[in-house]
Amino acid sequence: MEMTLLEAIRAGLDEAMAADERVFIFGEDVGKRGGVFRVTEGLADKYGEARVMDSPLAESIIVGASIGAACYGLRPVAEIQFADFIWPATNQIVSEAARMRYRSNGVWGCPMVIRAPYGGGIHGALYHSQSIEAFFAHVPGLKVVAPSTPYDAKALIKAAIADPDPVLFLEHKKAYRLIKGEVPEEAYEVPIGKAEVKRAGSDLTIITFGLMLHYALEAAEKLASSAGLQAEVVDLRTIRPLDTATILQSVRKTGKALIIHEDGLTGGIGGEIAALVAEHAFEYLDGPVMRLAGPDIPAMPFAASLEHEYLLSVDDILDKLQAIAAY
Amino acid sequence: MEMTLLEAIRAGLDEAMAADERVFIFGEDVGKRGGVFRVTEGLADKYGEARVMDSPLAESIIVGASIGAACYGLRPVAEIQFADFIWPATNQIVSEAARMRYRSNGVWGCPMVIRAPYGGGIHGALYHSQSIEAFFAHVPGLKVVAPSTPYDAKALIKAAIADPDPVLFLEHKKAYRLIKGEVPEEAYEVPIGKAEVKRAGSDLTIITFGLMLHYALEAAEKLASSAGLQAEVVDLRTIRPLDTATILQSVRKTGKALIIHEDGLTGGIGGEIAALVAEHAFEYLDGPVMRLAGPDIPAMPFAASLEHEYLLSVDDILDKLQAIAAY
Amino acid sequence: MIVKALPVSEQATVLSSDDLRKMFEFMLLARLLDERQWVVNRQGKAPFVISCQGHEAAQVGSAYALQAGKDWVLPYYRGLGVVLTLGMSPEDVMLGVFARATDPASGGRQMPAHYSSRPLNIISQSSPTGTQVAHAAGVGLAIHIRNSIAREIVDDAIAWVSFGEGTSSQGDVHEAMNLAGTHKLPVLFCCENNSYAISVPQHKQMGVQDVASRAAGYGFPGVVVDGTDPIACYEATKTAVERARRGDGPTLLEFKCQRLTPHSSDDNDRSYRSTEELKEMRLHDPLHRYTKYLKDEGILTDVDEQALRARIKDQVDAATKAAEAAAVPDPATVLRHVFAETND
Amino acid sequence: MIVKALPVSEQATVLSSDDLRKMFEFMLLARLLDERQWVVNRQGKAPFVISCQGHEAAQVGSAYALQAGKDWVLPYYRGLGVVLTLGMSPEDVMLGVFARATDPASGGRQMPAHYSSRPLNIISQSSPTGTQVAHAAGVGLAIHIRNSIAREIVDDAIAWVSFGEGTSSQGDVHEAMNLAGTHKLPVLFCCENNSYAISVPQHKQMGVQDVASRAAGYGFPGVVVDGTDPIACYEATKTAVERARRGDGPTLLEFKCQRLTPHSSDDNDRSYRSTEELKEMRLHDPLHRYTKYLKDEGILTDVDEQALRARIKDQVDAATKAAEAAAVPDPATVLRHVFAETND
Ligand SMILES: Cc1ncc(C[n+]2csc(CCOP(=O)(O)OP(=O)(O)O)c2C)c(N)n1
Ligand SMILES: Cc1ncc(C[n+]2csc(CCOP(=O)(O)OP(=O)(O)O)c2C)c(N)n1
Ligand SMILES: [Mg+2]
Ligand SMILES: [Mg+2]
Repeated sequence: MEMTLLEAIRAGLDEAMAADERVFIFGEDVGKRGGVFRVTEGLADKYGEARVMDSPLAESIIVGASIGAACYGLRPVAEIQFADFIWPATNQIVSEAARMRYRSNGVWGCPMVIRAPYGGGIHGALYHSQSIEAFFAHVPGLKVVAPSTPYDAKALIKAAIADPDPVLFLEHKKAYRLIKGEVPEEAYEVPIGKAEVKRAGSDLTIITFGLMLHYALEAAEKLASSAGLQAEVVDLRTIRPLDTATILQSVRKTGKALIIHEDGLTGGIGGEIAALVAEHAFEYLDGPVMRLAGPDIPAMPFAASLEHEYLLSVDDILDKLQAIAAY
Repeated sequence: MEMTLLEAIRAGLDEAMAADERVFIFGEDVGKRGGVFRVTEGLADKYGEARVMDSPLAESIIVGASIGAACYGLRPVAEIQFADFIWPATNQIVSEAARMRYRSNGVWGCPMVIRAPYGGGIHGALYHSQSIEAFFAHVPGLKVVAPSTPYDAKALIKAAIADPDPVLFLEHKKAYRLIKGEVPEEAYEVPIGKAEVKRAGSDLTIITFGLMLHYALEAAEKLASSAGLQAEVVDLRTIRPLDTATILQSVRKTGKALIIHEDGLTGGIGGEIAALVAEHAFEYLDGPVMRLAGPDIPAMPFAASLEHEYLLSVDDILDKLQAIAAY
Repeated sequence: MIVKALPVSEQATVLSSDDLRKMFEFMLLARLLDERQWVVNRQGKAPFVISCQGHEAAQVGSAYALQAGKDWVLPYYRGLGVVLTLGMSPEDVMLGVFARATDPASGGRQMPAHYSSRPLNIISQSSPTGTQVAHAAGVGLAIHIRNSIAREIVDDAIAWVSFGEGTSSQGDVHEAMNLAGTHKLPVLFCCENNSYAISVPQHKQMGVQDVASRAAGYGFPGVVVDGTDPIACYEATKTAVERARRGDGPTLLEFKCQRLTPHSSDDNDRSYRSTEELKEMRLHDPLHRYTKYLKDEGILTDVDEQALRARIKDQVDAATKAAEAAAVPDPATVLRHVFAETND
Repeated sequence: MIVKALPVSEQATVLSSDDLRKMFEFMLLARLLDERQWVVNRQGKAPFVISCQGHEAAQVGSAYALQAGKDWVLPYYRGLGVVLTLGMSPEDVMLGVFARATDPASGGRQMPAHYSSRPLNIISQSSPTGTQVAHAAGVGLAIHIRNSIAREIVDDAIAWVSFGEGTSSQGDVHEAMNLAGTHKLPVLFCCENNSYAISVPQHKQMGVQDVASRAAGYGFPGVVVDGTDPIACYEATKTAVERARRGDGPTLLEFKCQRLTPHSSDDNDRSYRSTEELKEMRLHDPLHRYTKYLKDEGILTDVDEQALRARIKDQVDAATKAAEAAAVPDPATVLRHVFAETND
């Protein structure tokens, strides 16, 4: 059945709620309104407002109360309306959710999901466009998942809810309705922590996720038809824990790596991946490990001319691929 | 004149306050108590409680009010009692202080300093030991400074206060009284954004900062006497903006790089540095870029046996240096 | 202590007929300029607009009690009426709506309605709700520090900040009010309560009727004001301003308003408000109410109103035209102003 | 509405003499075990201790009104009296002080006084102040959700959380109380007000006398209780517990306490409290006061007291000895429990 990324996430939430009465959704406008992006549309009607509950406008309590509810035994799915608004909840995420298990020596746990729509290209300006994966991928005790396809998204939201530990679940806003794909009717699984080679190739490796995955696939096709070179495209799907094995296996095969993310370059998750490759695939490298990322500015401006300048395009990727191939 | 790191910071604050009435200090226990580490001791007596003001126990307002005061025209020096407690202020730092200039197209600015004692080895356990540089080094619009010596610290705190933009100033708690050094009586400057080669060498490069700099220098001496190899030791001093030129110049010379930080490995600042080296010094590398860092756990436990296990030692560094040299 | 401000009819105001007419002008300008933004949005020329409609009385009435360019003002995104009263021009506003390079608030970098003006002491606003309340407390703190050092009131400016009732749930609002209460800082906390945070009604946001009831817990007065009555809003603000200038500390003003539009151009309020509710809401349009009051009092005639509308419409037309014609930001500038370009 | 609880002498209590004696025992145990921690700290055997001294009446009195193992309890770092009353043993506590592998709270990972017990529903505490208040609201929310789904009270447990008056300045405390007030969650917010946040006196933290005055702004009662009177603390808590179990919502209890020690073993309170103040403080020692009360009422004799002290001293000795002898954590375990080791 064909679905958008957004519909796939909704379907996953729906199935998780149907299967387990402990699961509830808590966030701003998630109830009657069904979320500002409509991800939770219809769920309040189906499961009642107690299980699809509008929160006050306060992100720290959205996460903080979810932690308490998780300790009590429920399975909260907290929604942060835009990833950009997650910062007031940083302390609850970093100091609390991610450490409950470690600090109690394994006695308490914090099974909860925090959903956050991220990414730009929707005229969202500085505060409705950010990528936040790098910050949270640096937090031990937290898993960070960012699916790129409807197939992966539906299974991964269910896996996140079933996970015994806290999971930050990132949903690309521009991909929500843009990306469509087949989703099986029957049950299937995609495990957290596993990357997937979305396109096989032997000449170079692209490592990416989210909307950029789709741009990368397009650029890889163009590269194949224009230069006859085959790029292998690895979709991370999970940002932490990184699937180091899949990344290294691909780079050891191709000898060249390009890491792409929408987020700003400096301190982005690309650095971690480049460092892993540079250390553990050093002897296989036929060229420098390259990164292609957003500019180092506080975020994406509103004016179309500026937003466009910020965002990577398929052509930007293709240019970079050609440069790497030529190395 | 010999001073501890802590005394040097206090001396820098004192001079900045004497020179400019707009400078004031705002934080928990900074007044009568002189700060829980005594960094601001004596300053309330000297400059009055209005300029060395105890804040309520609330980090978001410590930073948030400082932003307002900076816009008004004062020069706030906010103190976060322990770096571990900075998270409630994340939103004010990331969304506000760091973006005031960019979002107003250069019309408003936010000249303020946030001082935060960080790092472990003082039986501080999970919440009084953390390193936080990686998170904030990913924030465009924010500068992150972390001096290792009294000489650098005194000049850099003054540079931070004089800077027209927000600066996060990290002070290593264990280094506070452990590290002593000469500080000139007369005025001198150390610019933000400049690393320094603290030990020259031609066989390999160590890139580090903070307490680890001192451990690295010790390990380098041991390596010299045991193996006759000369490690060059680069003290970053500023974490953002990184002094890429100094880093690359050294690695291009030695052909081998080891990046060391106390903070956990995955997503740490070492990844960014390794990525820069792997991309821009690729052709000079004689071996994989290596990182040595804390384990990927939520922070440093309290029990001495566990804390000790977390922390890198001079011997850990020496072992790694020998392994790299042997590559 | 919650004080309830008197309704307009019972109010003995110091405002002259001239003032009352000026306030009307600002309200009408705010309304017409706001409506125009929806038009350009529907025309596909502006991807996002957000309204002050229903809040004009609170905004114009309250801002009218401030000293533009002296007091420090931090209006949230609905504050079109505030910034117009303080002196921003319709063209300034429309340059933001069209995201033009000369938009004085952000050069087209921010969404519309993220106001900023250095000459008017309007501090640049962001999108995360409530952060500005902390900044206002910080301005108050800075004034307090300066005055403490001088041992006299060398600056009697105040900080005025606005936010919605939904935003009052944020921790930052609490921390800011607490700091202001502790040191009796010269801050006016203005809550524009339209009883919705996007789709979430007040009773799902808080367990009280009045946000103003929080002020007692910080040690300063909370005042509930009919936010559809510009005179009451002016008077309540004036009292609070005087108190703050004297060094007696903050006030929390709660203006009960109506949100006459959906939350923003991205919202559809029919999905969570009933037809009856939406109809009832219309009865509390502050502009209608004030128009009627002025006419009843003989301060405004039908002819005056028509003339004024025509004049303002021309103003809005001209502003729209000029702003639309202005240059878009040069893509190359996207990298500028991350840090100061000179050591200013 | 701020209610002031009656002082002990005017209180008609439901507590039996037996209860009153038991409460005394817990208070004395808390005191002696606390003092012992300072001894081992001064001996260099424990790098950090933090006290409940001066808070025993509030803690024991309040916790005595809870149902251990049923109610959910989130005590802050001063809560030694709370956890002992609920059933943690002195050895459990000393294992934490010595950071031993068998420390039930954290296996020696956290500083002492970061309490946790799964069987007692004591949720693991961290160091950043105020976060636990949000968790308590979350427990209340979870109970509310369960009961809402069932359309009846299937769980009448409550969540009890404590924090200092300094911590009441944190945004999280506001957000938690606001959520609890909105949905009438079964939560008891217990502020142990000792008028200091480390060195910062109350008047530099807030502009009000009573933290309890904040409750009105959330729509539930705030009660000021003499925190040196265990009976008053019990009664006030009992009333609040019953209210919460019935589904009538939260209460904010403010216990006015004394901090009889420096903030922690790292602090020196002479640098910010005068000798007179420190002397005056001693007059409000809750243990002295309650001892005198019990003796005046004929519930306790000098002989009883001496016997009890001897027995508790033995208990504390034994606990100290056993805990000290216990194994330190195996360094290899430092990497464990970042994530669940089985899919539990
Ligand atoms: C921190 C944060 N969380 C969420 C949002 C998304 N958001 C924008 S406005 C709004 C509702 C605000 O309601 P209120 O404060 O009552 O103001 P109103 O729009 O009703 O005037 C929300 C949830 C945001 N901008 N910032
Ligand atoms: C978020 C955070 N900021 C700062 C600290 C450091 N700190 C620990 S206790 C304390 C004072 C707490 O005062 P209060 O809440 O009144 O409790 P009390 O110790 O007086 O019982 C401070 C500032 C902390 N633990 N967490
Ligand atoms: Mg509202
Ligand atoms: Mg206290």
